[in-house]
Amino acid sequence: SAGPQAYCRLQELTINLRYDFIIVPVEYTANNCEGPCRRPLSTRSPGYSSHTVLLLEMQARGTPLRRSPCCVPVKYSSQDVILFTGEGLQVTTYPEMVAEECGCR
Amino acid sequence: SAGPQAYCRLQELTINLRYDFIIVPVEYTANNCEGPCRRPLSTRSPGYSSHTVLLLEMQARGTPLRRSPCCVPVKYSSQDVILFTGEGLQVTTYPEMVAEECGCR
Amino acid sequence: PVGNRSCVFYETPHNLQGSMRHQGRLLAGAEHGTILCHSSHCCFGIWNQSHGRLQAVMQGCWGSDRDGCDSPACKTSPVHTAGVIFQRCLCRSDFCNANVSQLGAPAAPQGEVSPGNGGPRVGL
Repeated sequence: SAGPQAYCRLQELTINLRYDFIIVPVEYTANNCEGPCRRPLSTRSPGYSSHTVLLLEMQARGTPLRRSPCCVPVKYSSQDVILFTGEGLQVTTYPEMVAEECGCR
Repeated sequence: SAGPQAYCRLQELTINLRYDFIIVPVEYTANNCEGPCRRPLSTRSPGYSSHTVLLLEMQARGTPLRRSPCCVPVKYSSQDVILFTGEGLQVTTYPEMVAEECGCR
Repeated sequence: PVGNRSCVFYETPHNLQGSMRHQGRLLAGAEHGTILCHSSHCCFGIWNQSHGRLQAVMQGCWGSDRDGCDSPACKTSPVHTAGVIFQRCLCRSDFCNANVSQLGAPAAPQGEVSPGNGGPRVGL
């Protein structure tokens, strides 16, 4: 759904790989994490730490934070890419290219 | 320094643990991550992924993101806490209580 | 490596789960139990306060210098929990946790806060 998210979660996002040295793929599903980080951090976004809970507690008690908890990837997966190295093709697996799980940090 | 940060980095932050089941400590240094996530993601904030680089590339090309890369903890450490369980004291080590390193995600 | 802070070490034999012994090296045979802190310069003390008397419950090395361990002397603050009052301090001088140097006045009992989502994510 395109509207704002009710809580922190994974959303599909396609990234275009139009770089002249990348032969395949032209685009890939990278995903992104979107949504508010609010109390209570429910089981919906399991990737939360005690640190995040305590930051949210501070805000709830009225202490402003210079940086509020943010919905971010907490688990990635890799992506195969076929490059042109100037001499020939090269198959490469890039780590941390696809967001798989989200959490509040 | 209290002003806005030039880049994503660790800042000292003390969190008050005034819960009546926590005996010691009364407060602890939890730290927080603050600062913009902009290109180029330099060696100053080493904790960045290919996913983040590509998200920033998309933005640079004029594609708006529903969620921009955010400066967050990428490494935590634990914290000893002495609790009162109603019967007696309990020494507990809570994981992920202290932010130790920051990165853009 | 052993740091350069000596603290009194004591842990009540009753109703105590876990230990802070791992934060230093215990000197055998010392009268009150002395512990040399491994990494911090901080001692801690916890006393049970009832009927105007203080009873030591735990004393030892605290694992970090960053948790409000600024005072060289043991200035306590109270906490009410389930009808019990504890006085606790962190301090940073040798054996500063042997006795309370300044007793915090007991405040009114606070509302009960359960360790659910209202507190740190606990594995209790």
